Amino acid sequence: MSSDTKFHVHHDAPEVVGRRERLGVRILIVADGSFLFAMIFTYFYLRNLNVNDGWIPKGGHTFSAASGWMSILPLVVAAIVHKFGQRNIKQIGNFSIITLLAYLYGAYYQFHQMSNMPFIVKDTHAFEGSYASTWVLIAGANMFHYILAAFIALGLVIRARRASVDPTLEKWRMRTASSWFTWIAIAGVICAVTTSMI
Amino acid sequence: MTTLSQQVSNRPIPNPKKSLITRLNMGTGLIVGIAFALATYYSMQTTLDDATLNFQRNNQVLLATMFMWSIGFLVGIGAFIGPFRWLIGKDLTAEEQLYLAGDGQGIKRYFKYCTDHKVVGIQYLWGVIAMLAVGGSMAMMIRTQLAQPGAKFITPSIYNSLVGLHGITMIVAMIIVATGPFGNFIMPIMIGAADMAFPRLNALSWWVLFTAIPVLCSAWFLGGIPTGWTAYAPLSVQAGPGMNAFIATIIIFAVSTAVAGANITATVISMRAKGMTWNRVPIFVIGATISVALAVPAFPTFMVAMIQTAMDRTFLTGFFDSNVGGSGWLYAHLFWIMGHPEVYVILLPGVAILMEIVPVFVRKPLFSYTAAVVGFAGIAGLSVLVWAHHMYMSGWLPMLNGPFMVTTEMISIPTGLIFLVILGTLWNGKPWLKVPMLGVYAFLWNMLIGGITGLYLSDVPADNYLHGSMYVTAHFHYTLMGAALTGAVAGLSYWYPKMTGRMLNERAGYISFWFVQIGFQILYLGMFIAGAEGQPRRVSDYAQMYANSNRISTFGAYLIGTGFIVLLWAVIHSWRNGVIAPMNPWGAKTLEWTVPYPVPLVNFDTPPVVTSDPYGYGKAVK
Amino acid sequence: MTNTKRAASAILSTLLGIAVVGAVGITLHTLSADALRGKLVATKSADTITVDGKNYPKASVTMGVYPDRATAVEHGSKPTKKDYVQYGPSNHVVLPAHTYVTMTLHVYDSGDKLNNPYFGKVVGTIGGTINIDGVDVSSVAPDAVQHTFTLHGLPTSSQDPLFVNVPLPHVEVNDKDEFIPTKDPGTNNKGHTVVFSFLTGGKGEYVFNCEYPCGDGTYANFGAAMGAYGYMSGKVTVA
Amino acid sequence: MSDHNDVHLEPTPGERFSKFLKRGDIRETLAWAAFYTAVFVVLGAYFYPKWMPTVMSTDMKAIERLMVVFTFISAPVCGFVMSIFTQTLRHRHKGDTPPPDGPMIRNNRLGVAVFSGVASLLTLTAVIYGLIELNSSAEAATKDAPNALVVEVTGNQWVWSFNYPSLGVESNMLNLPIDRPVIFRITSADVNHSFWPVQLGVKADANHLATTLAQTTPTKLGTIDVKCAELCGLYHAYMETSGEVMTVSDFNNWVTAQGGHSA
Repeated sequence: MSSDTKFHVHHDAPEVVGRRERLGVRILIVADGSFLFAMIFTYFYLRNLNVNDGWIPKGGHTFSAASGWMSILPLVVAAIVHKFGQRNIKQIGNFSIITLLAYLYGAYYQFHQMSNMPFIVKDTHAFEGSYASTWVLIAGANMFHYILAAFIALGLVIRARRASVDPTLEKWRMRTASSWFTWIAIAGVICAVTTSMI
Repeated sequence: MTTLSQQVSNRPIPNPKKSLITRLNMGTGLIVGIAFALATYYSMQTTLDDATLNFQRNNQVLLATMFMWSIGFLVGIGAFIGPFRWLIGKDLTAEEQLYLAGDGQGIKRYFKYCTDHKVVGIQYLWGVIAMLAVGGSMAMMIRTQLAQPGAKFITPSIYNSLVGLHGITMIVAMIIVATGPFGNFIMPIMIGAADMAFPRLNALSWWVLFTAIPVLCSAWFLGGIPTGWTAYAPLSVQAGPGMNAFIATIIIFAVSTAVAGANITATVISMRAKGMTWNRVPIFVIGATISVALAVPAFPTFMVAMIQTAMDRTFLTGFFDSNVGGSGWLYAHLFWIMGHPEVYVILLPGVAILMEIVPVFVRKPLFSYTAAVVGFAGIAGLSVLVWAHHMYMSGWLPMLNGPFMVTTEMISIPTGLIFLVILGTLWNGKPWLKVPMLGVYAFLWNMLIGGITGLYLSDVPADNYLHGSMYVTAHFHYTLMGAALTGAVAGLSYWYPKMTGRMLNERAGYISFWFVQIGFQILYLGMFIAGAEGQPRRVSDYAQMYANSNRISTFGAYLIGTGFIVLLWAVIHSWRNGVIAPMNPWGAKTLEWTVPYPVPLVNFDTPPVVTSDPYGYGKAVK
Repeated sequence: MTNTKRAASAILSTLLGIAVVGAVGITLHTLSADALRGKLVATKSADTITVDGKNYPKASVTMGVYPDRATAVEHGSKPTKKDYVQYGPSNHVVLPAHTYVTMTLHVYDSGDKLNNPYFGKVVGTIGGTINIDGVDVSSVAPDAVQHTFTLHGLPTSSQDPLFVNVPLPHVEVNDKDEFIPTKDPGTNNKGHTVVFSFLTGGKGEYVFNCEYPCGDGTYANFGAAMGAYGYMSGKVTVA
Repeated sequence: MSDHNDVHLEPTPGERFSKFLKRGDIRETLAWAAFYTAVFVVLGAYFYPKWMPTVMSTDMKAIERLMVVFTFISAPVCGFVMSIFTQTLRHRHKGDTPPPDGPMIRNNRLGVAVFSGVASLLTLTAVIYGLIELNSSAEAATKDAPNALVVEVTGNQWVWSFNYPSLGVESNMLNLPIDRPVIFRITSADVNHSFWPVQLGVKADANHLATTLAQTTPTKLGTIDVKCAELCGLYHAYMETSGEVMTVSDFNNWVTAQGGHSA
């Protein structure tokens, strides 16, 4: 995705280029997975350590588990829609619009959540405890996923409307995008499961 | 079905000379980057809420400025043209891609967003040389301060900053010292590929890294960092504004590493020449690939730790603040989950270069290719299970010290295989002691010392004494500098003819080698003694009783410094005036020696077909 | 290029490289000297005093804590203080060896709570006390301290141990609003004057720093002025 | 190595081994290996006892012994590496043309197996030895705990302070009575420090709002250097103090002089 080798100087076949791009994206997913691991590790480590009773201090606020699931629902919906859309390459433009809208809604929802965080201390603007800290980190990563996915979905929407785009390679692009969309949906579910255990 | 070239010729060809791509270079990058940075700085200074803490506000402004500089530079140099053109469905044309590859642009392409892997390799080479020079000068300052007790040379503030910035500059430089120049320039040719898998990502990895350099330098003007390169929290949370530069550098560098790692791994997996099965891949390629493949999952944890530090400093979260439920141990975990794999990310390519060199200079096949691969894979696999040996003394769950001690000491088994491969290749051979080959012997000795001292450190009771002492410093310099950097320097002298078309000045090479290696032994012998005597590391001053060992060390350091200046002279001088190199000066059998200098844009006129492994040296044994 | 020419160029380049690194070193050294702002040498007097049956010559030195407005930025956990606090007039104090040193500190700052109450105790002075505005005390309440003068050094065979901890009582905030500190600590008419004495041993190098968390940073307040050399820290040479 | 086509004259493994030992190159390697092993053994026995500070506690004794034993364990590996190192250097090729081709040895399964086996055994020895030491120190700690002297150690940026809760004494010096087990309860008032009384062979990090335990028994009278082994900011280097292992009566006198009550 990030590298366009369609008319690359060494003229590889679209099939080869497509596979290679998907491989590249999957390796980057490993990196993103490690990022996710570090966040989840942080969550459970601080939760179990509960230094100075600071995970959720006395009188502290939390988000409900349901709100965590709500914020990642669009990720799952979009990934499923994209999977279906991929089967019918001619209709991909329409499917991608749904995907794009789902991501945009998700980003909006996440932003809305983040701007209404209950656990910021009024006077100091500090976070109440380590639950609050970790929550905002995970939400931020989720937000990053939404924005990046919206960019890709927007590209797919625009490109589907352009006749000039090579359909063979585009089919591979859909599969490559699918790898990423599926991964961020999985990552979202992992985050939601994690933040359910308050 | 029409071929790709027909498709290209069937469409109207836009003139690339008129497009935006041709106008962008490092200069526009600097202009846009600085403009972004200034705009961010002043707009945030004026708009930010006055009620927030000053400490918090300063950090917000500085971090945003640094990131916007990086993004601005990348916009200015044209890094986002490709993704943007993809977004709007107007993919780059073949002409534009050819232009991006720097076709026929001479010296200018080195200052552009150039996708040619050979250009990126040279850019990395000079980047690394610059970083090593800066980091080395800092080491000279550190040793000058420690030449005598009493802290007579510089203040503790400056000293602590020097220690930290020397550390991080060197770590960054060492991570890319082999995979940057050689992984980009040599490796694609070695596997018979025309370019990297993702040429634009390749350029991106270099230029992203480039934007981190001024950010790191800015730490000096923001009061330095007091934390050392490990940046342990909560010390890093209370540190002054210079810390922001450190945080931004790591985050930017982690992006670069992920991109470069994905690119190199994908290249080796998907772009090998016809016939190059996995058991015919040159060992350097294996080592470098395992190294970057290890870096891909390792670095994000450091990035997360740094993002958390930044959040603690800017948004007053409490990841590391124990008053609100955070813990410094969390930082240590995240850091060392990256940190210990990272030392092998540094070591493996250096070792792999030496393994590539030995067969050529003793004219024997590489001994037990399988053992080499198993050794690399074993080290990489175990390295992710040993991080807590840095935390034996932290008080974190002491009952886990035993298991981590076992995994750590097990690493000596695959490391032994690495030794065996090199020794087996040397065995009964008549080594040709050219400059690259000298590195192999230096490696054997240095890694031996580094490895055995590592055994003491991995042992919990012994680490009770040695942890955090100068002994540790000496140990990891033996492995990182004595082994990995020695490998990289050997690689430079080995591939210099292919990268520059000229031979590296041999006499200067010998002089530099002996200065560096002798100085190295003196420096770290002194440091081992100081550590055994009980001198903690990272101290700006020490008691009188350590004066002698430290004086010895400083003397050794000056020898090393001189040796590297000689090497730098040799590199620059030979680049311009060296003897013109033949196509294959060492008589090696890997593919990179079959292409002429200058290497053509697509490397091979006809794609090579590989029929055997590249180590078919020697006479058959009866 | 001939061999001679090549050798000459190599040697010249090497010397140039060494010169560049040397120049960096000299620059850093110069910067370090600036941070010390000269030396403050204790005034020796002709008197002697007997402590524990031994005769010691006397010397005195006067220092203070004052805000450095030249490098003024807001600092602290609440951005109300537009200054960096620092010890002055210099933070390199030179004391004579084997001497009864009387130190006078003029202090003006407000304060709060110590991270470790131990530093509210007086340690290492003659009689274990300090004199605050004419009253002898042996400790200051740990939540009413503005700064501390904590003198310590490396234990080493070649120099005698020297450890002095003096807590400095805070000034009520109301007083402080009217109080305008100046660079010359002798002219302070508000705030507190703290006097104490201690014995120096043989020659040696020591450092002093403040143990009251008066710096920047959200964590333990030991950043900024506390973490940078030359504000709440300095060195003491016993010569 | 493993290919032997001559069916009729196939030697027994014993014969092959003795023939192997008679080869000139093997003999040279073995000789050098023996020489270097001896050198490393001597160095190990000499280096650590010479440079490491006075042994003043049970733990420090174990540490010094461990360093020496580990050197002995790794000496054969060093001997082997340095042997081939030296041997090939003696037969180096001179001149500006590449050397003649060497024997085409691509692998030697037996050699790899023997090497890996020996290396693993040596590592195993080191691991087991280390675990035993770790365990015995832990056992001693449990046994000694009831009558131990508790010292609360607090790390501050950049001064150590010590509290003897049972004696009512606070000090900036670490003074201890001889032959009595001591438990250090280590914590920090701010950032991470690492408490390191050098001659006692004890090291443990000081973390804010957490207590780390360390235990040892001082066995020798003398001065202790207490250092910080974790970079903690500006005056990390000066975060040192000293202390003394004293006779019981000296210790009690010191406690009384500090205003405490002797135990």
